[in-house]
Amino acid sequence: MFSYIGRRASHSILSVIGLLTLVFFLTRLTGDPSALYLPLDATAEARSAFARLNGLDQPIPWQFAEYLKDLLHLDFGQSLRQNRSAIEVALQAFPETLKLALVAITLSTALAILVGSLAAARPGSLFDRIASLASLAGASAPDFWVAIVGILVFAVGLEVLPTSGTGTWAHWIMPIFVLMLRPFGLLVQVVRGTMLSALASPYIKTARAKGVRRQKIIFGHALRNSLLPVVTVAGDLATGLVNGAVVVETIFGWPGIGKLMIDSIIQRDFAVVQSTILVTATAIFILNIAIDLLYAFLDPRIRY
Amino acid sequence: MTIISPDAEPAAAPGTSRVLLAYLRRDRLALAAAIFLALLVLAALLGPWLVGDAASRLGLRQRNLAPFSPDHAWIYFLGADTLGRPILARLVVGAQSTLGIAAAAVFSSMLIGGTLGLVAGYSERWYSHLILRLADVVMSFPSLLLALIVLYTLGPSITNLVIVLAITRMPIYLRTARAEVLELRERMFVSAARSMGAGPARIILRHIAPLVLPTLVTIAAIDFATVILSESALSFLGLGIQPPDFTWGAMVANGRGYLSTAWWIAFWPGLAIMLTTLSLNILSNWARTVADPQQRWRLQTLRKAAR
Amino acid sequence: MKSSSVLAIASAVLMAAAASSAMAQAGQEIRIVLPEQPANLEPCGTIITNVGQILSQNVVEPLTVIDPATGQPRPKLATEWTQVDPVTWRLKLRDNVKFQDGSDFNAEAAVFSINRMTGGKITCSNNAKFGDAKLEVTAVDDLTVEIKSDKPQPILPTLLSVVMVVSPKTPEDKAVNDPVGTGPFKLSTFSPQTVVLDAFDGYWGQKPEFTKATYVWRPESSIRAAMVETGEADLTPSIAIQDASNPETDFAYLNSETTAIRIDTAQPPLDDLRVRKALNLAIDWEGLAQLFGDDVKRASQMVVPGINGHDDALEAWSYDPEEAKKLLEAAAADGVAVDTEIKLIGRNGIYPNGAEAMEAMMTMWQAVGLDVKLTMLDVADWLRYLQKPFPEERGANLLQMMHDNNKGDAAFTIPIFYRSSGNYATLADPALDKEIDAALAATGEDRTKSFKALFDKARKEVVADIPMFHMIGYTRVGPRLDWKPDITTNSEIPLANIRLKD
Amino acid sequence: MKNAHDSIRKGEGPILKIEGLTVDFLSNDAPVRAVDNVSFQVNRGETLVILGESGSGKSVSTSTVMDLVDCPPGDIVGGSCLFDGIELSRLDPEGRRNINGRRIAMIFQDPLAYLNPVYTVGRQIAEVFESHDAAQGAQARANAIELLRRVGIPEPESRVDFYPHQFSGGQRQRVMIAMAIALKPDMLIADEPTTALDVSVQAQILDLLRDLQRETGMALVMITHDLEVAASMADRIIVMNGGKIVESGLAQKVFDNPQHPYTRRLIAALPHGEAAEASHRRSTDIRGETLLKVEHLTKEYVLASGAFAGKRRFRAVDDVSFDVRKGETLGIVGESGSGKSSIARILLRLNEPSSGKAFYAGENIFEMSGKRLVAFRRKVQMVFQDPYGSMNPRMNVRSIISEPWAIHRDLLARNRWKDRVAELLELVGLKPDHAERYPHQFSGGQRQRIAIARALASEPELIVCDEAVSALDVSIQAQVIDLLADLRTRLGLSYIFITHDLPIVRHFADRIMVMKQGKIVEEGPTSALFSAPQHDYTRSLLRAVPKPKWLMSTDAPSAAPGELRPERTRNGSMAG
Repeated sequence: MFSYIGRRASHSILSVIGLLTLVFFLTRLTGDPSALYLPLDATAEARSAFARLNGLDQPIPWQFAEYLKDLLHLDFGQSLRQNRSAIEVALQAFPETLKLALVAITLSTALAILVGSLAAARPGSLFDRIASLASLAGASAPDFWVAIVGILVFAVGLEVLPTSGTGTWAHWIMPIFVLMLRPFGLLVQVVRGTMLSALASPYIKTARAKGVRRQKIIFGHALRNSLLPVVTVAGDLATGLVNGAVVVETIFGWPGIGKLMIDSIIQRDFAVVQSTILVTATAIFILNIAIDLLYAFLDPRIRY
Repeated sequence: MTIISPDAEPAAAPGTSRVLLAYLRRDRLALAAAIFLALLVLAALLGPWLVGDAASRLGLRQRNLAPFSPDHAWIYFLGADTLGRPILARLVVGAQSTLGIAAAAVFSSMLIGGTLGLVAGYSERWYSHLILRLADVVMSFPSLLLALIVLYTLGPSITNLVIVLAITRMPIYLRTARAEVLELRERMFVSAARSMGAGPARIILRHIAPLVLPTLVTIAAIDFATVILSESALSFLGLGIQPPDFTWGAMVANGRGYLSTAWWIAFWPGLAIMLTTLSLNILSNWARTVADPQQRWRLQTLRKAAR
Repeated sequence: MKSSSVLAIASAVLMAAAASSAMAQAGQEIRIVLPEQPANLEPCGTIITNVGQILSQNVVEPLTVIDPATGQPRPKLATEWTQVDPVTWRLKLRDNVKFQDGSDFNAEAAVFSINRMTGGKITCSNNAKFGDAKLEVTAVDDLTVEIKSDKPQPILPTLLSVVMVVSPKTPEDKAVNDPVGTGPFKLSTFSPQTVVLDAFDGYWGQKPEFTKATYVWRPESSIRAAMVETGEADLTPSIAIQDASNPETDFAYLNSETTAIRIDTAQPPLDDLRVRKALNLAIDWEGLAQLFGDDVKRASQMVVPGINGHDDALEAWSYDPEEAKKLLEAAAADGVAVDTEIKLIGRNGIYPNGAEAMEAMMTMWQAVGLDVKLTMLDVADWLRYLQKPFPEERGANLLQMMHDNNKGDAAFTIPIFYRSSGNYATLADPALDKEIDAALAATGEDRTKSFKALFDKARKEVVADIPMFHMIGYTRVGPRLDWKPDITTNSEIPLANIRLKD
Repeated sequence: MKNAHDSIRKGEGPILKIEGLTVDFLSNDAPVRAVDNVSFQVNRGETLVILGESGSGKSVSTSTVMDLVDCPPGDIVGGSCLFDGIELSRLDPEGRRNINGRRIAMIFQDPLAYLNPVYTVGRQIAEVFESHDAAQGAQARANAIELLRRVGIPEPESRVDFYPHQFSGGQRQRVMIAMAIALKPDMLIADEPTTALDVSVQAQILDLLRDLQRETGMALVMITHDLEVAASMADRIIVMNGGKIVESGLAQKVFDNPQHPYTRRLIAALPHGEAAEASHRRSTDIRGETLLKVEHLTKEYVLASGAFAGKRRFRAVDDVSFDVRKGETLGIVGESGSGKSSIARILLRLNEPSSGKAFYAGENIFEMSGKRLVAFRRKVQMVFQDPYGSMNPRMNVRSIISEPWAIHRDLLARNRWKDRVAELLELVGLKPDHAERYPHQFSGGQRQRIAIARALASEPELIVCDEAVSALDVSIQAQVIDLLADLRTRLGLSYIFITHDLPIVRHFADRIMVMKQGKIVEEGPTSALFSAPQHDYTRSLLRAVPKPKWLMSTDAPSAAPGELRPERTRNGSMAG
């Protein structure tokens, strides 16, 4: 088990290094940031001074060597935009996204398991049809569209929720709801599908032959065995959320890492781009290892 | 089966397409989805010819024309957009680019991801590990950053958008294909082929790939929906398709500012996206049921014996 | 049971609502929602809209301010100024002014602030207004400062409006996020969600009505408008025209922005005057104006009225597609390749409805027979085309642009666009260069007249651009505030000017 | 307890009476009649064996009793099931649930699949008590431990917390049995309980079932396709074919004097001990030259067993040497884990050996590579246990059979393929027009014929048959072996015939090699090995073959070797 974690971690570190290198060179392809940081009417001297000040006048491989050297001292560079340490900026934004993503994925997984199992228990029933269709419909709409309509209806029209921002629990409702739509829709399908095949499996016959109560057959036997694929998909979706709650963060003014990343990308704030990617990639790799461990916990047959 | 003497007739297979059609008819929702998608493909193919240049005809004096106005031509039935262009015509023309982009992206990511997955699953050489690490990297590479890099270095165009979407979706196919191969390569018929002297290329192409394909196609159907949605999210962030080209996603993104004053601009393309992705999901659910021998009976006309 | 519980909930909701409105009144707090998060709060970057709207005249104050009506400088921290000789100005400073950290404002502090800006040790956006001028600043006495420059600076007092005075304790070689100035508010918090300002008790001028100001940001205009509508915020600048639907709260103001298309005069067939004129004539200006609202002003030149040098008499191009076609035919007859593909380069999010405008113009140009193709670019990519050196192999191109001159003088406009050395200029006409140099050196009436002449020439003879509109901004102001936006709103929102209705 | 009271009424007439039961499975086409007007009864305390081959409807009829048939797609067309005077079809779900597990219990063929993989066996046994409110919590657990001890699981106190995958196949079936007898049911239905098990383990399980039946006096309904198992267990026997009962009666009578032609054919196909000696299909001329010579073959696996324990080594094949002569059939016999299949895979270079040599026509197989290896793979072919699994389901029969020619291009010109496929299909007893069909359209026996045709396509000299007939019904087994023997005579082939089933090789092999835990324990000519086995293990294997019940003395159940039998709790008292 420990050797497995060690192996996975070393793979992950390799991947993170590869990712950072790739991002470093690719972002430099997107042009000179000085034009964005100086007013349009800045002089040529001002531009070259800016480049010199921020080390942008060096050849890119040299800049990369500098970057690596600083990395060894745990120096992730300064944000051009924000006048402070890039990693600090990223680490400040990340928990906000993590909170949102965790709540959204936990809630949608829990709800999807409930709805999906009930749907699978009586396939073809009215509940099954409505649950499948509604969850899929939710997952099929562009999220920013849902978000804006949600604000117009619930905040402006009905005035029951705040439009956006952070603070009270009421501020969480709409962002979480929008974030949940797609994971919930997909997970209901996954739960329903795996539950259907689990309910058709031999050990369910054994349970029925033993006279186990129906509820326990569904939630005790079938569901417990269906969790593995659900965890896989939920893990993938969580990865997506950690990396991509951009739309929700943008619309609701949630100061998360997705928004930070897109702003830094558009503003060519390279050090912050690198740091956000370092943070999210590390989180994603940790998440993946955690999911593997969860597998072993859920299925006693899996041993690493 | 009773004892089968060597000359007993093996069961004859019924016409596959006829059976599928019968299954489709049994699931009314799937049937509706299939009809909708068929119409959509038809519209995408013939639409531009039907509506002519109406999709780009300016009408600055009928900006944000409300839908169902009786005193305008039929093409304004769904209203007009911010430049007074008929939304109906733009939906039809947009169908082509929307579906085209999604299809191209899904197809190329399936092809590339699937191939890499086959190689990574079958071989245990160094390049298999490289492919896996590459997949890790791509998976944690933010698609937005990729979009911007491509947009900047290669310029805004439909092809480049396809590249971005294809790369970001690729790891799914890679991982699925690899997982399937890991299982398939232990199967007896692969051993049998190897024992007959078949080389790796033949085993991968002739024996493994045809069995991996159905799984990949099922994923592709759902992914198609995902790609349409990601494309619209990119448009929302200004990193998607750039005017004068447009997709439904871009139409929703451009119309979002008018949701409180002219809801129809973002509503119709949003509805089109939703119905399309919904139909794809419903159809792929149906396909899963068809493929599962334990569930297939649900789609069959169960004829009871006379009693 | 049931009705009583409903009642309980209802009363709880009502009480909560009452409490929140009571809070807002008692605390005298103002909440402003901006379109963008300020990346930093460096006072040297107040010309950046979202920094200036928070800091300018609230936390930090400049030496002079520009009168929005006349475009002339007025005293702020500098009370009077005299030009000793063409390269020397002498300023008198306001007495009894204290910084928020307790230190005194004096000549030393002013010298420090100017040197910090021009020193080159930090990236200072405001410094760009000075161009390549070299300044030597000395403190004559405690409240007098002398500024010497390497070449004549006839509008130095105007320029001084971008000099934000900061406490001498501010690091000279490091950009900061905790500015300390002399303004009526001091910075309390700066987080990724919000900026909070608290009233500064030691302020030298009139006390503002608010004790606290909170800034948040949302990129979506409709959400910002909704926030003011629901009372979550009191004020939001720059909402989209379609959101400015309530005349009670939504105010239009002519901002200092002028939109235009630059014609690359170096590239055939755009080097032909007739083609350039045809480009101007082919646009249905009235129709296009629909995109920007009823109050938008058709532009004939690159600066807004009120800027020194603006020629009110200059007429804008009219819509005459027939004439445009004729001009193109004539050019074609002379062998000009009018069927060359012309790239129309737009920028994402340059101004509201910017992309729609480009699409519309492309369609209109295509209608008169020009092969115009639209390409929308990301900011950094677009900048490559805007600024020199231009990309090689750029081909015939038209560039969407927006110019913001809120500094009162055409000197901030003419040289960059029309002089061969200008950063955005595609022209290279030595005769024109000479005229421009003369105008820049002139003062008073003469200066105004020369600028007007240059704008006339640009519009009628050179035709290096397609001026579109002087833009209108819309601001939604909550019902409890008594305030109206003006031309300076895009760069600053002085809280001291905002009053509460009673 | 109620159960104790019920079980006293032994031998008082039928506990279960099935009358005119008819079950259909619905599909797009006409419904498939799985059970057709079946009537039988089970008397208290007796053992009834339902004998039939796959698809005969024997499992469906008992599943209907347990309410395990899903409707739809199942459809109970008619009939009644009277259990202890209760009409089962009229009970509500809760009523059925009360009977299942408490009064009727069931065990299944594949305990690994039929045990829930994510729960400990203790929990699954305790669940029976909890579901019927017989015991809860610690008491249920204590009962589970007691039951495990009773069915012969060693160290039940600790094993109670193990998961199903941590037990061996035989132990898993013991766990299933423990679960079934937890509440002392009146009737136990055992659906092919020993089919997947080795002979020696099979004998133990059958003994256990017999003992338990004696203790509790329950009725035992045993479903099997194996005539020997049927004979060793049955008081009465029912033979089913095509959903119908074709014969029924007292066991000895049915076996000694079968009435129905189907039954007769079944019994005739049984490779009876001495009869095999007379009707054998061994080769008649064995030319002297050696085709394959294996020397000191060893295959070692390293088991990584966690972070703290050291690495364990496991020898799947341990210093094995043998040779095969031209035209000869070598039988390799052993139970699961004996290393017999590893040898096959190593010889075909599907796995690499740890050490040792194997010379094929004088050349070391393990040093071959490239062209030499391809040429070798043409000469030696393999027929696998599961013919369906060994064929690509997406390829039709023609592509399957012509694959060797696609690989070995010089073997046959492409324009001759079609004719040759037809020839080969005829050679193995199929029709040439079957070439366009797909594997799933054939029966098991037919598929194995296709696999043999494919093996023959590359004109091999040696065919390795790895459990080639084990998955087939008894009557089919004989047909396939006859085919193999015919081909040997006609084409001069040699075989290595790997199996766990001694009687089958007796019929067919010239020489037999018995393996145990990777080692050869005995080797010799077939008749000598059967008549005078030298090694204890061989003797115990021969003894483990079930004997008819009426030939056994009741008080001395055969003690089978292999797995150690823990001490049995003498009084056999069950908790509860």
